[in-house]
Amino acid sequence: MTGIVRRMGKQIPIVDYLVLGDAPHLTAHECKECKALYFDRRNACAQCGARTFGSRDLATSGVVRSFSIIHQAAPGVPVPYVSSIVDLDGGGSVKANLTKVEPDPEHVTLGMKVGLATFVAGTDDDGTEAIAFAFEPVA
Amino acid sequence: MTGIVRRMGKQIPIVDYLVLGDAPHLTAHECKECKALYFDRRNACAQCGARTFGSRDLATSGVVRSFSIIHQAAPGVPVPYVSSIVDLDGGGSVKANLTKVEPDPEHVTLGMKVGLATFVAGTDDDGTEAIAFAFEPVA
Amino acid sequence: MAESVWVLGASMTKIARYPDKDVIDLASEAALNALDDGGVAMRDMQVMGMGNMFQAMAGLGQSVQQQIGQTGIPVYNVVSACATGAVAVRTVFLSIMAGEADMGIAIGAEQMGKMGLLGPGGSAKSEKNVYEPSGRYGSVIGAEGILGTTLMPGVFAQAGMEYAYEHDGVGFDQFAKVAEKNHAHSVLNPLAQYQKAFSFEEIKEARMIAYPNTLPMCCPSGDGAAAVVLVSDSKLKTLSKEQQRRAVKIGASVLTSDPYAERAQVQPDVNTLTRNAAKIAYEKAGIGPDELDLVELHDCFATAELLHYDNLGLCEPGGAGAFIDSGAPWRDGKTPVNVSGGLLSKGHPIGMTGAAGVFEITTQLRGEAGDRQIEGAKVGMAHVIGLGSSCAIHILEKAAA
Amino acid sequence: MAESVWVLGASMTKIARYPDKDVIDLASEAALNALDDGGVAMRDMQVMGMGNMFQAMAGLGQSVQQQIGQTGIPVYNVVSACATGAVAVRTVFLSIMAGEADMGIAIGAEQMGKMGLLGPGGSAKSEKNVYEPSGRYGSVIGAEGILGTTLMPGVFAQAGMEYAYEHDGVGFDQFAKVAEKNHAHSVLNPLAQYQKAFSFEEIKEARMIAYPNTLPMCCPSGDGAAAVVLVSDSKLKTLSKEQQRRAVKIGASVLTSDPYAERAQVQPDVNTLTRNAAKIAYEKAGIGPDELDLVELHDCFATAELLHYDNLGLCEPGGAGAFIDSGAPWRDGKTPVNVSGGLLSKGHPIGMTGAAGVFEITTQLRGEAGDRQIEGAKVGMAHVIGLGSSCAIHILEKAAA
Ligand SMILES: [Zn+2]
Ligand SMILES: [Zn+2]
Repeated sequence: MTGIVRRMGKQIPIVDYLVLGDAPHLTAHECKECKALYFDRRNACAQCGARTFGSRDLATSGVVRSFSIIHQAAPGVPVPYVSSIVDLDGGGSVKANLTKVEPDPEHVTLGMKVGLATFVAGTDDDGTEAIAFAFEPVA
Repeated sequence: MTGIVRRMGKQIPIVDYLVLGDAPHLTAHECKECKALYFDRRNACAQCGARTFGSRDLATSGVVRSFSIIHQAAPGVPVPYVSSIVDLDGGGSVKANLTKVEPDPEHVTLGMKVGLATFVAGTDDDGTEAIAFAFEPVA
Repeated sequence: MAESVWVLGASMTKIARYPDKDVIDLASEAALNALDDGGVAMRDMQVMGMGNMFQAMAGLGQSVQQQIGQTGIPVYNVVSACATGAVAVRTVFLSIMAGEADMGIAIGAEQMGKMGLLGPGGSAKSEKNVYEPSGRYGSVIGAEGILGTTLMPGVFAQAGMEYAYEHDGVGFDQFAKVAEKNHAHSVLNPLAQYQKAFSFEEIKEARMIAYPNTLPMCCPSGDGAAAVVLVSDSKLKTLSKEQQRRAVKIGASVLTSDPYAERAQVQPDVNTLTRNAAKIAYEKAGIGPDELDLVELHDCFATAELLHYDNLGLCEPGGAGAFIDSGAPWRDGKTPVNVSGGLLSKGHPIGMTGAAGVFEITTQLRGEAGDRQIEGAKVGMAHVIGLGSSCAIHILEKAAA
Repeated sequence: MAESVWVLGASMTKIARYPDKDVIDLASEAALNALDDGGVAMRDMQVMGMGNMFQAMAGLGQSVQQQIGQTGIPVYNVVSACATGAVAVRTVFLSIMAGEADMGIAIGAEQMGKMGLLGPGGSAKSEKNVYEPSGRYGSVIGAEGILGTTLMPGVFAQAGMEYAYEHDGVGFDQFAKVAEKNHAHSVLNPLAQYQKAFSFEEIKEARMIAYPNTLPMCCPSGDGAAAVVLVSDSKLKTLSKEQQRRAVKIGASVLTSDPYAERAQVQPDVNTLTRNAAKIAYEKAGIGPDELDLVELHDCFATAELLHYDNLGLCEPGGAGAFIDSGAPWRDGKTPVNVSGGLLSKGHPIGMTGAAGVFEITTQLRGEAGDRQIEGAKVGMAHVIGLGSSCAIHILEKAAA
């Protein structure tokens, strides 16, 4: 279950559950028994104890289940920014920033529809870009 | 029970249970109830639970109860050196280096008689010397 | 196993910054005072539980014994984030229930030093020279602030907003009212780190930390220790009338961790394990939430307290907003909550907190809480949560007269 | 309280360096294998004890549950230096004895990474710009190497030399013979970190670390995990005949800390707390040292093992030198000691060790120890010490046929 490096030319996903390419999306380990979804490297299933997993591609759209607007952050992180929990259409929940929205409680609302977007989060000394993901409002 | 800084001109003891001056010696906190001796700042007595202490000056002579010749040490510590436990005449045990003796098991022996000596262990940016203690063989 | 366990002695230091004391000083002070309070000594103890987080590796229980009395008894050094102090209480409780001890001492202590709100985990992302995936998520750079937040202020803000998503009548105002109440309560508690009231408007207009929590809606960093001496039923009967009169019965002592929940993979679920612990605790104590005269619950952030009104059954299901709006958890309300000032104002030295809650309820049931006394309190609950997660609940009962 | 507790399942990973695994992987592997070995699953567990030292602050028990099964059960994250794994076993034992659980799992795990013999405490003295006394001794500079040593190799060397001071017939040769034996034993143990024998001369002539301990007389650094599943007597009776046949009874489970001793202020006393624990353990199990078919004891350094022959009553008082000279603790001797290879060669991942000793004795009493099996073993002892200090002793007994 060790992560496979999906390095696309000079880009690499920030975490191995982000799949880059023409249609960037998230992928999860899915328990063969109970269908529980996990983003991390697994030893067994926390729900049912089974020890074999498949993989499942998740939808790129969903709704904001919860959020916080962060005004005091770890050093080097620009504020304010919006951290959110997004329930993906068809299953799976993920934590990510909300972007392309004013970071105030008048513009960020519970239940708003959002879609996945990717962005460059950093560049290493070889010029490889770390690609991260966020969610942004959709109509 | 906070340590009192016994700074002698440009010298300071490495620990506050070393008393400098004309006759350098060690001093211990002595439990008022059971006479147990301690070198550290105390909250209560580990033997009897009493919470008041006096102080007691310890002898500068004693015998080597145990030792080890250290050949692999923390970075910056010259090796080999001899670490030892000395039982002081009249009461009290202390850990210290043995100096003025060849650091090998032919020359360091269990039960050998030793006496306290002081030496400069470092100098700070103000020129203050940290004075440490060790034991060395006596006739 | 049929025995009851009682709190015989209890103490806590004032919560404050103690730059000149180490964690062993704080723990020793609390322990000695709890022993004095119970009229016993270290030589009477047969087990020690020691809770501390930031120096957990050091195993401090033995160091404390070296300072206050070394009698050779077993020591359990435990850690479970913010529930640590309560887990220490549990190890002593278990030892008595198992018949290995008839008296023991549990200590929770923390010397947080200069750590701020974000804790020691709040380091910046450190970028590597050449990206290589590592760890359980194959991360190439630190994701804090890039893929949302995992730091406490944001996590508990999101936990609160999730409740707001699911239930009407819950929002910024309700969360702010929680902080207004706890700061007001703390004015009466000389052991609290802060004893300053804030108006509802001051709280809402204070510096935003992680919406919806402003600065006075977040617990401060502080140092302190609390200790409790526990005794078995049969041993208590051999002690003085005065010791028996002041002893407080442990009606329930419960520890849970979080069961599987789908979303807990990305956002800790602080609800289910509290609901499970409360259910077991009410069953063991044979009471319901209506019989609680006061509750100390884990208000690390104002948002957290609101959730636990519902999780502990203090309000109608989904009714936490209406509960705070009604004034019910104020000290003169239906179910006083955090009359100590709570973590928001009393303070939250991590390893101490779980033991401090037991101290507060004990003191109240004894009628010894001074200005903050809830008159006639007979039954109380102390609740804590440590992320990771653990939930501990103790229900305490005043001795029959 | 009258119940017995049994070991139902046990496992350990091979001790090695695992650069690609984290401590949760190691703990999960040991836990899953112990569950499989016992024919049970996480859903059958009602309590977890988790022992780990170097990531103690993280409270790993819940992290392990998140990897192998989250059922909401209480978790005790414990730390007590080198005795940590055994303290984890104790928390599960207590929970069963207290009637809170009838089955539980204890795990000891450590991922030591690149730490060497001196451990993370072995940092150089850091000199300040301007000397100011600080800490409990009012130190102005780090005293390691200036006022003797507080690092493990020297501490245990001095403990051994103190025994030599007090008793005739003990010296460098006797300490070297301990290491010769344990390295020879390890050749038969595929789970040992090293499986290489050294001659007496090779050991004496090896690189000196801290006289009298040369390199092969010091335990290596390594990673690994061990786990045991414990079950109550009454629950065991409901399980299969095969599970009952393989179950091993815990005749005694004892934990002590060090009582006051004058010299322990400057040199840890590893003897008194072991003597106290052994006395209680023999009483509880109703046996004497002559009835032990094998012993796993805490040989972190060759000098330490020799002391414990005497502390555990395996030899005549003062006779530890003669005991090793006679060959008694070899696997074909009177009382086989550390037939696993001991910490000296099997390895010593700190948090794992206390659980690994219980695994080894369990495996031997089941007759499943392969090449290293002590034929007909019916009673065994697992002993560990963590400086600070804690001593844990488990006496295990083969089920009656
Ligand atoms: Zn599953
Ligand atoms: Zn005393």
